[in-house]
Amino acid sequence: MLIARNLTCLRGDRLLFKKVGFELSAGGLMYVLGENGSGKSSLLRLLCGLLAPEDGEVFWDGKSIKNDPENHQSNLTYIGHLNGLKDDLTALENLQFSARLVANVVDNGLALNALTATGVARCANLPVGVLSQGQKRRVALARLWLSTSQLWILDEPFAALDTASVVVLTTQLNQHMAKGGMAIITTHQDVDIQAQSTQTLRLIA
Amino acid sequence: MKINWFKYSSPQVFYPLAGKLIPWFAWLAAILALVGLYVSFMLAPTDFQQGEAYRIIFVHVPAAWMSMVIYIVMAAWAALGLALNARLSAMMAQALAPTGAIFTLLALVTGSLWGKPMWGAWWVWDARLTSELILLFLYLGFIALQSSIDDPRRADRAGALLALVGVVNVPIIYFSVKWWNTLHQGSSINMGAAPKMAATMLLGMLLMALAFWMYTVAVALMRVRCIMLERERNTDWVKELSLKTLSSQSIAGAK
Amino acid sequence: MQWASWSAFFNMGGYAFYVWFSFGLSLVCVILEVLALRKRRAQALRFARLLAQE
Amino acid sequence: MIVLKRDLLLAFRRRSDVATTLFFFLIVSSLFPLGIGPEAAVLSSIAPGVLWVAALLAGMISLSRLFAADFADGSLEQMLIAPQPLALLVLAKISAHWIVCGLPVVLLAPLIGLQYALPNDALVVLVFSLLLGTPALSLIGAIGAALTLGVRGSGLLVALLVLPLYIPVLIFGAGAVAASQHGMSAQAHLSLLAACALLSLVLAPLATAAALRISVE
Repeated sequence: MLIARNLTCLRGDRLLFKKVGFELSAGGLMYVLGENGSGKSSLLRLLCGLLAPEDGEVFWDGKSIKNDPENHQSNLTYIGHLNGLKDDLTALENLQFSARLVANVVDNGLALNALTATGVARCANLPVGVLSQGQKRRVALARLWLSTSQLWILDEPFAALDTASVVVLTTQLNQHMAKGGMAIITTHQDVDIQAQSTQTLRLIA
Repeated sequence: MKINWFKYSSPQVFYPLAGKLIPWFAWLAAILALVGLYVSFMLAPTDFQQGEAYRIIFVHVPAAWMSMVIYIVMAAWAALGLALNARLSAMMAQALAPTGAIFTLLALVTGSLWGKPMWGAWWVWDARLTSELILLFLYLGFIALQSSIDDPRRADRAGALLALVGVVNVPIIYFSVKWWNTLHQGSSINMGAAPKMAATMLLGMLLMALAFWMYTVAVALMRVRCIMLERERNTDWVKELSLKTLSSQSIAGAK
Repeated sequence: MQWASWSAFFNMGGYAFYVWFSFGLSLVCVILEVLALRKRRAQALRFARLLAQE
Repeated sequence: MIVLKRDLLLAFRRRSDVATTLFFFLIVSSLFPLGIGPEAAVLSSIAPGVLWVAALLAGMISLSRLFAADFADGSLEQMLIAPQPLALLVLAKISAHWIVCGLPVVLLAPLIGLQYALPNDALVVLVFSLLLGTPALSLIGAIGAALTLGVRGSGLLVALLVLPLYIPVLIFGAGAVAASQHGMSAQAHLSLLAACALLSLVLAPLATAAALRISVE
């Protein structure tokens, strides 16, 4: 259960949003919508604990993520604007590193399966630096196939993806939701994800 | 006794309060300085070893004291700001830094002005001067870091952390410099710690140090007011205030 | 009183330059800092006024 | 551990970056004899200071690489939200940085010491002092690197922040070599250097972790 109360976010001397609150329970999906610069990414970073709110608090399982970050972090998978990939490592190495960072030890087979699912298996042993934007994004998203965390926070996951990959990602999200996972997503596209409950948060610039 | 500290930590409330306090501290500083100067020049006896040149210590030693005190106070405000996420504390830390740097510079220059007639050289790598020089670098680093970060909240917090790291390091640096100094040259004349200092000399130094202290408070309050105006220029209270001062200034201009 | 005459006072036992330069510099620093802060405040207010009048 | 392995692998794939640091150290320490003159007596008397300052500068110019790349490609924020103590991850990164940028300098230093006509036992002390001191430099430098992350002019700024904090290490390190040169025991210096290294080992990762959280916001 993720609860946000009274969140206020300032960037510089600009107020992005104030008094944002919501509750997200198991199997719940939330879309965050708004124009560019309305603070969508900041809200997601705030929910990850990367950004400290000016006011308000975020609770995971009833405990503030400021006081008990570990429990929240071990249930969280965040894919932001940046892919978090090293250009000098291969796709496979990148994926294994990010999985081991959250202490899931992953063997080659599982990681390769994840890359196959997103359609970049052929690039598994290439350094990420030589891949195209779309391919890089798919390598980053492959983390979702290895993730065991309950909460997924995804910033524009569908951007830079072709139609086939959008379908693949939607299916994966459907499965995650069916297993009682939670997801918070920003998107500009119309996508159809099946969830037990769906809510929309609109930020006004 | 219960005081609502948080009431005064809002800039809007603190701004006029600081405005009322500034003249008091400024006058106190001026009076203390006048008395201090009288004691330093008229009452304190001539030093039998150093002649009249020793009178430089009446500005050098207080400046050196203040440079260290201000750094510690600055770090304390910074720590408070970091711990309580209080904007005002961070602003106070930021307001103190330039004054601290000025006192450090003053201590350095007056130290070398004292050194020339005593040691025959403008600069001697003595422990006190060297530490003072390093302290100046620490102040400059703090100011440079804060001014190169655009986001005020990040600037506050990064500056606070740097001040804390600095304050942990200051004793280590001071010790290492002293150690280095004793290894490389024997004991030198130690200014400000003559074996038998007349009571009036000590009194003069204390009075001057107090004057500097009051001056620091007044100037820091002035600066914190400037910082508030700059940071909160989009808020209603600053806008209102700026319009009010406009009318009073135009009246003054018409006279 | 320490001094036989005013000229002895200003002479500072031959160290006049060092002593008066030290004290003079301190005074200059104080005055400059206060003036700079007054200017900064006026500027901040002017800027805020421009924002308010927009 | 995993972070350490990854950073070493990355450094291995970018060997030229490592070479740059080493090259810088070589060039700086070769400039002094050219500027001062080749008299062995003069050179050996300035050697401890010069070698230590060169090592210090070499460590400092490589600091900008410590977090900047991870910050730019987003892997740093993944580390910040990983369910592991950030200070430990930071320590792993600093260790990798030291192995890549500090250790080669330590190994190269005795060769340059020979150019400066340092006697043998002073060379041994030089290596020892660098072995104790350069980790402290990396640890302290990491705080500065984290604070200036993504700030304009961060390269120069980091020098301004970090160099004053390096002074104790420089004094004890160069002092140790000088002491052994003059036939005295370097033990006092080396113990103080070890104390500095230990203190920074305890405090610097915590401070760096806090600084990263501030900077990545």
